[in-house]
Amino acid sequence: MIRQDRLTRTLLKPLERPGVGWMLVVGVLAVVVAFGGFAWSFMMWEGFGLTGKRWPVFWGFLITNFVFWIGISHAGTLISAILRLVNAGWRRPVTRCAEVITAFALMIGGLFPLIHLGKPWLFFWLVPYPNRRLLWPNFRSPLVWDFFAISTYLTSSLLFLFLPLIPDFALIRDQSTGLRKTIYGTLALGWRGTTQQWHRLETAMQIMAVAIIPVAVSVHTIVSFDFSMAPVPMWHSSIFGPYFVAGAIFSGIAGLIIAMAALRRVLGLQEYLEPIHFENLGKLLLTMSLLWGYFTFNERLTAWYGNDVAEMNTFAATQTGSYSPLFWTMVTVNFVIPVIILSIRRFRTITGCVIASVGIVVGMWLERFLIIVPSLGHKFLPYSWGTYSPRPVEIAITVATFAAMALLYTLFAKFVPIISIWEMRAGAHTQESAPTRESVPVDARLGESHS
Amino acid sequence: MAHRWGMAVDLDLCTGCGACVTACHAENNIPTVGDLQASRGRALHWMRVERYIEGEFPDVKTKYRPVMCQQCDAAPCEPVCPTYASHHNDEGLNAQVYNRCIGTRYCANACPYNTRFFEFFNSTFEKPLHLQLNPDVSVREVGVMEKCTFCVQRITAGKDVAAAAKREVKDGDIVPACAQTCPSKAITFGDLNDPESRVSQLAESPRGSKLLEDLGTRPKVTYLAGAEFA
Amino acid sequence: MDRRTFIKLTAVSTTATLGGCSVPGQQFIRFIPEEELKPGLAEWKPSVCPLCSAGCGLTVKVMQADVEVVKDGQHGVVTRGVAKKLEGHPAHPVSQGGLCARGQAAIQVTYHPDRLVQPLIRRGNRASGTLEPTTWDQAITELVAKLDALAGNGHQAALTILAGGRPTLRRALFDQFAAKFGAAPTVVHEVFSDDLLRYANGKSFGAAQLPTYDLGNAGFVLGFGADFLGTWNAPVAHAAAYGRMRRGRPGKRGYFVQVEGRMTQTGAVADQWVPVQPGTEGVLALGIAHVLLRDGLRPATTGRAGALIDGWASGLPEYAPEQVAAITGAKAERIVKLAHDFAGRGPAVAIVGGTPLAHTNGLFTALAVNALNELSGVVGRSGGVLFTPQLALPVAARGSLAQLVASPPQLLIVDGANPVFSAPVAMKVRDALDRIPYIVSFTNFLDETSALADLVLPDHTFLETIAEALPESGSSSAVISIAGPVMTPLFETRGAADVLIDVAGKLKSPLDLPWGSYQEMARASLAPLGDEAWTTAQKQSGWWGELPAAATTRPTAAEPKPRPVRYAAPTFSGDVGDFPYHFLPYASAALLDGSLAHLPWLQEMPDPLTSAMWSSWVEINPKTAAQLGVALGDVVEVTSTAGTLRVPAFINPAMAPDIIAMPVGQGHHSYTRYASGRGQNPLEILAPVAHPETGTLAWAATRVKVARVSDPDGRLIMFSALGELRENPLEGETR
Amino acid sequence: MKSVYALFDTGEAAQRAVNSLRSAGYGERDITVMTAAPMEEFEFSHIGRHSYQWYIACGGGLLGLVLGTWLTTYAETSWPIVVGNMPIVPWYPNIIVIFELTMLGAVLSTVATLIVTAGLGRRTPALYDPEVTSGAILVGIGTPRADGDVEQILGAVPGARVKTV
Repeated sequence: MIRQDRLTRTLLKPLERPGVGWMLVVGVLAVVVAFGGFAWSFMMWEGFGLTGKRWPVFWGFLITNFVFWIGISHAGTLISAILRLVNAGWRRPVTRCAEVITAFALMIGGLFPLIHLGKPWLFFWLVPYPNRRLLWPNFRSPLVWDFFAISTYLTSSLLFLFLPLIPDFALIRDQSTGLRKTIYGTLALGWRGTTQQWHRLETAMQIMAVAIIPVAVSVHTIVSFDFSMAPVPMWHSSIFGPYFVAGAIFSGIAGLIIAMAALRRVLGLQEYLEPIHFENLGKLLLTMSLLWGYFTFNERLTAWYGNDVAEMNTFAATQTGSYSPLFWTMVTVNFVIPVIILSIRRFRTITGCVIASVGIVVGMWLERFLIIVPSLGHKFLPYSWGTYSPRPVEIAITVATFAAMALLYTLFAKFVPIISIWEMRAGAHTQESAPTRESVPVDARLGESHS
Repeated sequence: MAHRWGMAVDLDLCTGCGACVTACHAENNIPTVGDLQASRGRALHWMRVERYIEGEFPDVKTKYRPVMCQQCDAAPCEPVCPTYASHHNDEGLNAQVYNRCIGTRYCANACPYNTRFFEFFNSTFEKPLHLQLNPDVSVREVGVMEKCTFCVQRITAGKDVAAAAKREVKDGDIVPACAQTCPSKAITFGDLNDPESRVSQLAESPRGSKLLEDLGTRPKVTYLAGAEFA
Repeated sequence: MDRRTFIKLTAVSTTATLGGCSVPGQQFIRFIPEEELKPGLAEWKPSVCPLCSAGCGLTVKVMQADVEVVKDGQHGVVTRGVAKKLEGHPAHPVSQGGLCARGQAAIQVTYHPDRLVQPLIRRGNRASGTLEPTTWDQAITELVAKLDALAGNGHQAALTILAGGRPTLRRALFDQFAAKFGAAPTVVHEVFSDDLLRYANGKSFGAAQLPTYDLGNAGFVLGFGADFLGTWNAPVAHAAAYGRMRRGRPGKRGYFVQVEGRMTQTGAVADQWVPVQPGTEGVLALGIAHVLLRDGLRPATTGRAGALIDGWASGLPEYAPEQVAAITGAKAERIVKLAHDFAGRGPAVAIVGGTPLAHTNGLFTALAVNALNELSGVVGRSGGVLFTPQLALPVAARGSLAQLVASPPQLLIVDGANPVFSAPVAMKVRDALDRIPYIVSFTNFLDETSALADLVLPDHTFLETIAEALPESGSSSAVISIAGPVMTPLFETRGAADVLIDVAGKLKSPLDLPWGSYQEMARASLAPLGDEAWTTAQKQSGWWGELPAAATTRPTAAEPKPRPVRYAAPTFSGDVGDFPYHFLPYASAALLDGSLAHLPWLQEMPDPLTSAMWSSWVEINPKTAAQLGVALGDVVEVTSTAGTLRVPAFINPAMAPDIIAMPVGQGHHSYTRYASGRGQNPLEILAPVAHPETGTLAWAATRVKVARVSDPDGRLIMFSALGELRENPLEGETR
Repeated sequence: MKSVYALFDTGEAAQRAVNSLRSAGYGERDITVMTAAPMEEFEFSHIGRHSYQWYIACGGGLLGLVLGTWLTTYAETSWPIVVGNMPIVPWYPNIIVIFELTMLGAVLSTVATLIVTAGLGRRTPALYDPEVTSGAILVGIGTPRADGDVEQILGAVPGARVKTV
């Protein structure tokens, strides 16, 4: 007979037959996504001119979204990898919801280099294979680097998400019958939970964690290269790599906090996603906010002090010019508000963190926009300056991506336990760690931090 | 010896009349986009005459500067292209292969001179305007970048003529549309590898300078300064 | 159809049908080409640019193309040679291998999608009736009938021909027709007419025509408001000469000073730009003359030009630098400096044209500058003022638009003029035309005037018939630009000249015009130049060289007792109190007087100074704009005594604060899809002030007031989107 | 020959079972222990801990590095096109591609190793009990010796539920 402890019961509950509310949410989201898809097709049909792109601002909303979503993707895998390596005990309930964000954000973000093409139907020309005349893509082009970085990151992130799922799939397999059993059975790959398997899995996860951190860092660095490789005022700067990575993690954590808060509320996971988790993530967010402020200051100061003619024009456009409202909003929501909220313990509540996070998500989107557009609009020859404002298709597609994120997340949470059951158990064991006859060498354990 | 095409623009001769702009449209099948698209910044002027007005009334000074693709030797637009649509040909031109272009528009962003333009829609030529189209130049489809080619079709034709006549291309054989129409003859075109060509000599002129020289793009267009060097 | 065509047709159609069977829906007639064709190879044929009076010689690139045609009522495709590109003819003395933006776009006249392709006849009256397609036979019968009717009851004088400004043989032909028919004097209308300058030159130099400036050999050029490199007189010829003046002579770079209130495209390239009060340019010229005489920089002259200036003999006592400074607003020492440069850097030539002559005291200004040139000793000399010898043609009387409006004729034949658009609305041309019972228009497009016509006769374009012009200036030697057709006509159009000859023959009492066709007429006109003239002309887009004395116009003799002129301040419509600003309409660099607004290339060509495309705008000095609270693109209301316009504003530092400038060209109501309903026409608020001497329009004699109406409405479209004027906008600002 | 196993509710009991099996002469290889989660604090969880995963991962990385180096140089030299005055084989840009492929190599090889060495993706062997995933600890012998007293040994441990398959 199968005994179901409380943990399993609560964590498997969301997998039960969906309710009307769930259906409704999925339905609405699906419609929004579909509309975005329609907008894109329409754009392909009519011509790229439906966007607000113009001479000389040839990149706008779409590339902003690209950078933004790739940034968001740095929440999951990177965070959970770091937490696994440092063995932060509080990571256990967090890691999976984080890794899921990565997977989906990457899928969405990776779509934009395709969407923004003048001839999207030829996107595969970016893929490194020789064409009929044996001509390969140009490996000197940052866009090709993007291809390698993103595909590597996506592959490893998906695996990184999947491996720890195997034991949970096994659990579901053993607790269900019929079609469901076969499906989860297949996914479980015949997992039995022998000590060997546990060791292999743990080690594999360790290696993945080690490998994925540099990959994640490289991904957003390379995204930043898309800009810093070009001789464009305020783009051509060596700070962009770290600046983008920091920004990515920053927005990622914010996204994660929002997701967790939602899960907690909707799936009733109050007792697993505890305030302590938000507290800790909040601290992390505060650090990143300060780091972001530090980078931004560096970037602005060097431009301002260097006083290069072209750079100063862009600088002025954002500092005092037509883009200044956006700029100062960004500074407020990315730095001022988060630092106030998160540095005061009393405010570092779940609500506080969520408020800060929402602001940050908006602010980081703005940051990407402000990096791309004003620079392109203020290149070296003032006669050729220009401005940019989005047109309906771009807005529709942008909205659709957020809907897509929510949709994918909702669906995932419906079919997969969003908190890793076995890892929670492992955590539980270590808490009540009972005395054993054989003395256990310290190194023999995955040295849990008993805090 | 391989050619290395270059241009010299004498700012002391440019009267800002814009003949080069229209001539470029006529020669290169550049569509007119109409008022709506023009207002959205989609006007395609491979050649433009920049105008700058300094000072305040009554002491104002105006200058004109024709700007076209500078055919840089170290062109920022080339390496960023993932498909080699934008690359360097063996005569030093920044070639743009329209049917390799998938429209990332990265080259246009990388170009410091903003001399690259994008086909936002399939260009239309209301009948019978299509009868004017130059059969030696392809009409670009939607979604590709395009730019000044130094009238590469005229270069090819010029070389063919020379070859047919069993002789080398002489200086002045090949003239781009802008240079040919320029009423004050402000634009000179030629082979920079031929030390005797007028363009080579003008490139050496003390009045000469390159646009945004310090970016290290090594343009092949020389601008000859105006009055202050009188 | 004749037998050969028939055989061709059947042969081709059968093959085509056979081919068609295999590919359904591909059935069409492919006619056999009538011409020798070299596939893919370009052929260059001479022609003449029709767009302005300059008469530039062209060489046209002709290549083969598939043209959709209707032959003997049968639709099909024929491969034939069509014009692909226009270039300036390298040998032609006016174009000298160059061509302006407008000339480049001329080819679009032929391929314009809204070209009239067959005669139109009005059914019903003008108010309610419509223009409907008809056949040439009907059209000509109709026209003949109308003319016969006039002749029948002896009202020949009730016929008037209204023509545009280009001097051509075709004009001469129309004149002959008018003369033979006994019509009223032909009315020649141009909004930016140079008749005042012609008149002045007649008085000063005995040559009532536009001068040719030998800039190429000049050392010092002093421009008075003339946009001679942009839109005035013969810009291409001037630009070529300007090039030689600047860089054509190793070691010597000519110096160029421009005097004007608003910086023209030409003024922008001057070494010195000297703004003066509008209408005081002549005073400055005499101020310089004063210094030249006072300091003995030039020997005093006693020529006929000087004799026309009051106080010339006595060294122009009233024009001492201080007085001149007081009137013009230019600094006294600057005037002295200018005079010394003028003498020192010679040969020095002064150019006057455009705005300065559009003030009520225009004649004084023109005569003053002429006198200065005489004093400079460059009249008829290298580096100075030349007069292109003119081919003598039968002299024809000229009427004025004012007269036409005052007493409208019974029958009006319009040829290349569009006064409904290009005359001040206040002149009430439209009402006058409404009172004319019958109007015939020879045209390629349905412009505002043709839209009122009862019979519209679509003309060949310059590429489809003999292209010719009689350049009035731009060359030191005599020039007759002429070339044969470049391509076979695309549509069912007919050359106006030939139609007129045809009509003349069909009249009840036929007019004995001496030639059977336009071509014969052209040949005949060149006959006095020798037997070779015609063939030579055919090869090289015109004839040029030494005119036989017999075929040359005679200079007019000086008046025995000339009445010297003295400066009188210009008068304006609207007083300074209510209308604080000078209103300055000017010829648009792309669209000239609006006659080119229908060419898409020119509509989309960025304006040299504003970078505007497809738009009209008013230019306002930044200070004035600040006072009015007007920013770039804001809609402002410009009001004159004659009316009100709402136009977007462009802030232009290169003009006096008391000037409001606006380009003519837009604001067409009916002029093809590209021009109709676009922008505003400054002529709508222009007061109909005329020069007392010539009756021509003084278009700079209107004052206006300006008020801000609203934020930008998006109608000002600029290529340089942010309208950035400075090369380094942050220059001089603290970080 | 049937496999024999017993289910236990506590780690201590399982540990005791494992110990008695050992004393009965069963070695690491014969004893199979299954848990719902790693129970590192018990000695029995150390069974089969040793592996070469780290080395294999490094090997995979090395493979990726070689592949990346070859791919970039080959592709660039196979059709040499000049762009932006760069050399045909520009090292700085190539290093980026090489790096990504190196990491990809490491990751993929790791996963491959896991699947192989953890015996995943194969048909589930007989020796298993669905209760494991819901918390029970399984201690068993895949192939008991002929003189099989495994039932008794396991049964001796209090709280043992002995089963044979």
